[in-house]
Amino acid sequence: MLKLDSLTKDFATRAVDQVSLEFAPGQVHALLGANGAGKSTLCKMIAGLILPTQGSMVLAGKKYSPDSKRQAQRAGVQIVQQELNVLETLTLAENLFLSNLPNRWGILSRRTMHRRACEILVDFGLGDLDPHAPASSLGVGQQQLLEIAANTWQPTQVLILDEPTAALSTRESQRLFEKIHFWKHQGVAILYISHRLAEVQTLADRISILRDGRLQGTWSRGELQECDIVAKMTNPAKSIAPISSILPASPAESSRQALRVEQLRLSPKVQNVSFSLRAGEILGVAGLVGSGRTELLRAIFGADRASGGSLQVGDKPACKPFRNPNEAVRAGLVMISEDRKADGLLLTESIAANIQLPMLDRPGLGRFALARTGQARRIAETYCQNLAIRCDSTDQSVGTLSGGNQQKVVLAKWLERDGTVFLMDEPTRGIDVAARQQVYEVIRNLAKAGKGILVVSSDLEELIGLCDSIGVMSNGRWTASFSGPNYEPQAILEAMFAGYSAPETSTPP
Amino acid sequence: MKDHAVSSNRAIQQTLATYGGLLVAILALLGFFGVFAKNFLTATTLLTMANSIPDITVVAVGMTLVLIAGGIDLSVGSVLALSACCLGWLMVDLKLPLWLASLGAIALGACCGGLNGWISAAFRIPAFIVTLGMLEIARGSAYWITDSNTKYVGSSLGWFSDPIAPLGVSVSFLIATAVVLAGQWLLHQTVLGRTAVAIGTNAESVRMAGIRTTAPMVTLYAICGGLCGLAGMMQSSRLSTVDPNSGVGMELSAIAACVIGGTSLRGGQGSVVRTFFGVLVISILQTGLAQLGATDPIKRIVTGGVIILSVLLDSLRKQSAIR
Amino acid sequence: MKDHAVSSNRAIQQTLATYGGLLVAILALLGFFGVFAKNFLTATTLLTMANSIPDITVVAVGMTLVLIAGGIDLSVGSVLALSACCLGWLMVDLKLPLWLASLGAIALGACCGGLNGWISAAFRIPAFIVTLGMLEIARGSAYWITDSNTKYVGSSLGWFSDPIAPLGVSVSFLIATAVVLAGQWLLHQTVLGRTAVAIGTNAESVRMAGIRTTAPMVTLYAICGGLCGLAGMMQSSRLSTVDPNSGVGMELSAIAACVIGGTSLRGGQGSVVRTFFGVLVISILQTGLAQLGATDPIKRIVTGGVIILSVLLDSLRKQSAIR
Amino acid sequence: QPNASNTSSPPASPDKPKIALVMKSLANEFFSTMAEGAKQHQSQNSQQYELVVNGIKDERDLARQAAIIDEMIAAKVQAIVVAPADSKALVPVLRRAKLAGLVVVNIDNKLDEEILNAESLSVPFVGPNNLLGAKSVGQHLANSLKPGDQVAVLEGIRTSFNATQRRLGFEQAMKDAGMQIVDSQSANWETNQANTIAASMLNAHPDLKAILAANDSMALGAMAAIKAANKTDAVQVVGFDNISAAQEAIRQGKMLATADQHGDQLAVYGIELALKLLQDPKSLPEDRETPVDLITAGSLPK
Ligand SMILES: Nc1ncnc2c1ncn2[C@@H]1O[C@H](COP(=O)(O)OP(=O)(O)OP(=O)(O)O)[C@@H](O)[C@H]1O
Ligand SMILES: Nc1ncnc2c1ncn2[C@@H]1O[C@H](COP(=O)(O)OP(=O)(O)OP(=O)(O)O)[C@@H](O)[C@H]1O
Ligand SMILES: [Mg+2]
Ligand SMILES: [Mg+2]
Repeated sequence: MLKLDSLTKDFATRAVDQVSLEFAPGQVHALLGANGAGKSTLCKMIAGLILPTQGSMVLAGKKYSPDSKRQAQRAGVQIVQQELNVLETLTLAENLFLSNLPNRWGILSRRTMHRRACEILVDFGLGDLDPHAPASSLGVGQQQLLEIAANTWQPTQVLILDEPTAALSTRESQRLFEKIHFWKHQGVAILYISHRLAEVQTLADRISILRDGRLQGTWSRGELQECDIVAKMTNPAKSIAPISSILPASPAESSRQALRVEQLRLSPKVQNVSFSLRAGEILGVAGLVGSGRTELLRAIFGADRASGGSLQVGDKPACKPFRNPNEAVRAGLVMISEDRKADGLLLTESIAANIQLPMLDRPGLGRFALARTGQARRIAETYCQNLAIRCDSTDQSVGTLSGGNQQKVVLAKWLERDGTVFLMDEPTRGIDVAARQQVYEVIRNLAKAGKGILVVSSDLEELIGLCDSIGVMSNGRWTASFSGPNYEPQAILEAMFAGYSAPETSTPP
Repeated sequence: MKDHAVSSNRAIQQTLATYGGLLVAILALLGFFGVFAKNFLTATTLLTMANSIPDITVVAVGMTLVLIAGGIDLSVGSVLALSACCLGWLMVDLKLPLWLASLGAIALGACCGGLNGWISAAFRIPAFIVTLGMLEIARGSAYWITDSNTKYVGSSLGWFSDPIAPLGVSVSFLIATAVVLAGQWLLHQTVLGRTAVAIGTNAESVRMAGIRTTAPMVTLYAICGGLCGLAGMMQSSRLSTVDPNSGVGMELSAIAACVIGGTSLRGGQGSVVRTFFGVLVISILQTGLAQLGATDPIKRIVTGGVIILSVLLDSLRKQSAIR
Repeated sequence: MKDHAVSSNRAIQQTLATYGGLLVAILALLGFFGVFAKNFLTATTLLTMANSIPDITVVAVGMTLVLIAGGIDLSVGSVLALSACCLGWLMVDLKLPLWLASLGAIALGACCGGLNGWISAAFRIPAFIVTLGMLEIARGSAYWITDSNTKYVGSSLGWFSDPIAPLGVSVSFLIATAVVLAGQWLLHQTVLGRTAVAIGTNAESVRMAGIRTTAPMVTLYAICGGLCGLAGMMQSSRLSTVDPNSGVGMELSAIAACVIGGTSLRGGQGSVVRTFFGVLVISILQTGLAQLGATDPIKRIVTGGVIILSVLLDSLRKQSAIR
Repeated sequence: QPNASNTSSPPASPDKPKIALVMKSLANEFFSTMAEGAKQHQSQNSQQYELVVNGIKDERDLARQAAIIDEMIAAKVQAIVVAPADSKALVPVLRRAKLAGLVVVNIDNKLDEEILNAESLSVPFVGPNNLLGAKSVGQHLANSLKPGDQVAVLEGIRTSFNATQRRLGFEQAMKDAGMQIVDSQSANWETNQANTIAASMLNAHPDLKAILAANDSMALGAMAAIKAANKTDAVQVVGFDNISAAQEAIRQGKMLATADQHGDQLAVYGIELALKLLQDPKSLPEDRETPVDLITAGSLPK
């Protein structure tokens, strides 16, 4: 159906190198590769978002060279991008139909729009949301679903999904897979990108692997084992142990308390949450999209003003929740936020400047002190090596990095700043399998060094593999706690739904 | 039944939340001047005020649309003057009939606006600088076609701004009100309006969604320019003169009205009706201070203070509402 | 050896890429006026020009800093006038020694600026509206302390703007140059400068990095205000008068200089040195047109056109460089 | 007509009329002096009338000045004394004031005869003759120049009637004395703009012997340009308005002459005329030309 012929894209370096591929209707074609391998760049070329430097494409027998997304859409190619493009001042319905607002003579048909929006939202498991609500009220997971819905409600021939599940938890992913099956049966050619190998294995009919912009080959389902895939992705070939096997060395023995949260409230999404975190402990937080995990972290960090409760950091006396992140950072907290584009990075600034950012307000550093950019550059270089950030130089602006590499910059920034308690919201979002191991290693080392670590992740497998204990948030409440290393996934899943099935009855501990 | 009452109650609450801060500011100003300025709270004064705001209202509506789409138009005052001068030229020198001349003036304004929009959108140049250039160009052209003279156009335009007998308000005022309502409608109920909000929120995302941004921007700027032309007509009819110097500094008053009304200069947020309230705040303040006979230094200090305060109060109110 | 040559070659290329477009524009203007205006390309004219730009240069540097941090300062002209008037009052009426009076004037400017920054940052009010309010307040205060009178301060300040014998340029000009260099250094080498760029790029990211944003913003606005005070001194010494009407409309020229120099109004991007080139473009244009004896309409139309063109060319150049 | 307005005025002060003085920009020293004079006169005659003074931000803001007059009508004043920012544009709104029964007196800047006729309106004028004033300044300058010398003119805002009158006055004086006007540009009444333009004039015309500025603010700018060019002895400056800074400069010999229109008295004359018309509506209003005096170093008190 869609044929790529030696497609090439040059930026400062070559991002995609002579890739020739063919996509067949009714098939899910997975595209794998390490961070910065060129997957998103390839997709953007197909979707008309950027122009290839060389090469050509043929769609359904006709030459296809879109120079805008609009043309690509007309030709029947749709893309759900890795980075979110939700417009937060518009309503959900308007976001859904943005490129094609239902209208008569330019006047909106609000009723039609509302009706169809309701149908689509229900279809994507967002049925409990009001189509008139502004998109700013959504969390990242919900925004991701909305973005998928907005780009797929129209019939298409080719559908590109660039890491659609990175911010989704099990329930939502499952629903997405159902939709994918449905589209498949309609004869849509689906190009699917993910770093979650398990889901690729079950979903994909064919698998292509990119490394450093070059195509390594295409295989059918079942031809490759997970370890083969990883070996083909990385250079030099690495073998990767499955997450489940990299268990925590031992539950931290320290009884020193790193963080204690009492009855924390952030209406309406966090209700009387209490827990404590020991130094050297990795505490995971599981939950469904919209369960309030992000809000919990933001309330602890002072990014949103909590409406009640108290915090205790280390052995200092309990205090009111922080009023702003500055107080939190001074008290020794750091937070890796979920939405790197909105509040994690300075996209137009260099890697070095981003890593240096939290260091600009250290106590004792005067306002007119020298910024020591040279030193910042050296530090950045170290992190680029340690975390395998793929870049041309540390002066490259972060916005031009691949998604996974951007996430690594966020990590590097906080590792450099350091603190006693790490709050991590989806720390591995978009990071490839190999680098993920490195990130786990880093987290584990932090724990060894006596930091308290709170990890929110939608990937249950990741939490089970990584954490000393796991708490579950459901509908804004802390519904259960489990301690490792032997978890019962079923019990955790049940706890994740608990808050919804029995509303207003289960009072928090 | 009960449901209905609840929902209407909620509607009232929502209206209060949206317009409350501004209404309080307006009432406070009216009350203050009512107490301290003789003859302020009289029908005559209020009608005089109503008949003197149509031009700035209409311009501010255009400005709101442009600001919401993430642009800015500094050339409004100059384009107003240029359209007015063109009107005078068409009417007096070419002796065209009124309707044709008016159409010409409004079209000229729309062209200037459209040009602003086209240059800034198609070449991705900050609107600030493009419209700053247009400010100079349009003003220069206005001097040029009038030879730097004000021109008397007589009373042929008078009906436009004379009070209508039983109502006391002028045709201009009615038109301005209609423009406000149309602007609000355009913003909320049309594809163009929603696209404007989207572009103002994040132009890059909109482009990523496969939507062309140039055409809507050109249209919005053209509307703004056309409204400046209309405002030029209103002003000329009120003064029976066309004046190449009219509208100097109007861009700042118009933007101030928008921002007092809560329109964000970063785009994506704003309301035409609230802009109208912003215009009211400014003009009540001006009229009140004039009736008090305040000295110029005091007028300016008070105006500045009230502008800051009104926005400050609104922001404090919103912050306390969030908590 | 060869390596060295290559790297210096690259440095030249980079400099050309950064400043090339502007330099071409400046040379083109100089060439044009050199051909068409009598006595334009003479040392006297160029020195006259150099000695007349210190005030706008200094203000534009302050504006650049504020714009880069995502703010804007519309009150520069008024604060300039207020500081100048305060200077006159301190010197003439209170008979303070020059250094004390100057210090007082600059401090007053810095206070006005700091207030701008504090209100807009601490209460999250758009800087546009806060500084618009300050524009009115400072102007009103300037009228108030001078009773709307221009005051002749004589030559006690004269040394400040008189050409130094062998050089031909004034102390003011040297100070302005120093301010440009210091501004560039501040922006690139200090914590404050880096923080400013970061805030202008994405204030939310900066806040979430645990960095206070209010204090740096207050500092930046205070610097801008203080520079306005300095500019006020320069202007007063050049004109031997303090004038409450000075600096009207200066905010637009200063912003124009910044934007011509490539500073983004959305914050996060800009360069002080390029702003200086922007000032040069504007002042060469003004001087050249005045020497040609162009009429007012032509002056304005040409100025507008050149402002748009210079930015347009730069943008086209960049776009072609990307492709 | 005046009766009607009296009955509708607040009964609290039926015999104490309220007069509105509507000025151009109060930011301009000339007009603020004028307002000061009027206020002083009122405080000396406080039992006779009440006074409201209003000005506009910027001399070009006609719409605002018209609106102020409307607002004054609404505020029920009995008389308006106005210094119009434009000689044409204010006529219609003043007609409205007349129709509302107000006494209207025109000061400083004479309303356009043609348009007054077109609107069939008569408004008494009290004010100086700017043309003659400028001419006398020019003549004084010519005394210290040789015929054929090069001079340049800094004009005010071109749309303003006074600016035109002063320019014509300068031109006539120069022509009569045989001087050569080599350059004439508008500096919009502003010191700083005048400075830039004067500096350019000096560069473009190295033989320039004098600059005639249509107001003192611009004259100050021109003086600074001359000083910067080191031509203090070679180039003379004259101005108009007699603001205090100009007096200082004339005393120091940096400026040759200026013209005094007695701004402080101008408004008072207007108010007196308005009071007369209020008391005796039947009396025939008459235009009154106020004096313009030449100010030189000799005529200034030391
Ligand atoms: N606009 C750009 N300018 C310069 N380099 C770019 C730009 N966009 C992408 N690149 C580079 O191209 C390479 C491929 O990026 P791409 O986003 O395609 O990677 P990816 O395979 O999607 O990785 P990830 O899994 O992390 O999303 C990266 O090295 C990136 O730095
Ligand atoms: N600014 C806001 N105002 C009101 N409600 C909000 C706001 N931000 C988020 N919410 C609500 O908070 C809920 C939780 O958001 P979010 O989806 O981020 O939770 P989460 O548990 O972190 O899930 P995930 O991280 O998987 O997205 C959502 O239902 C959303 O509607
Ligand atoms: Mg990618
Ligand atoms: Mg979350």
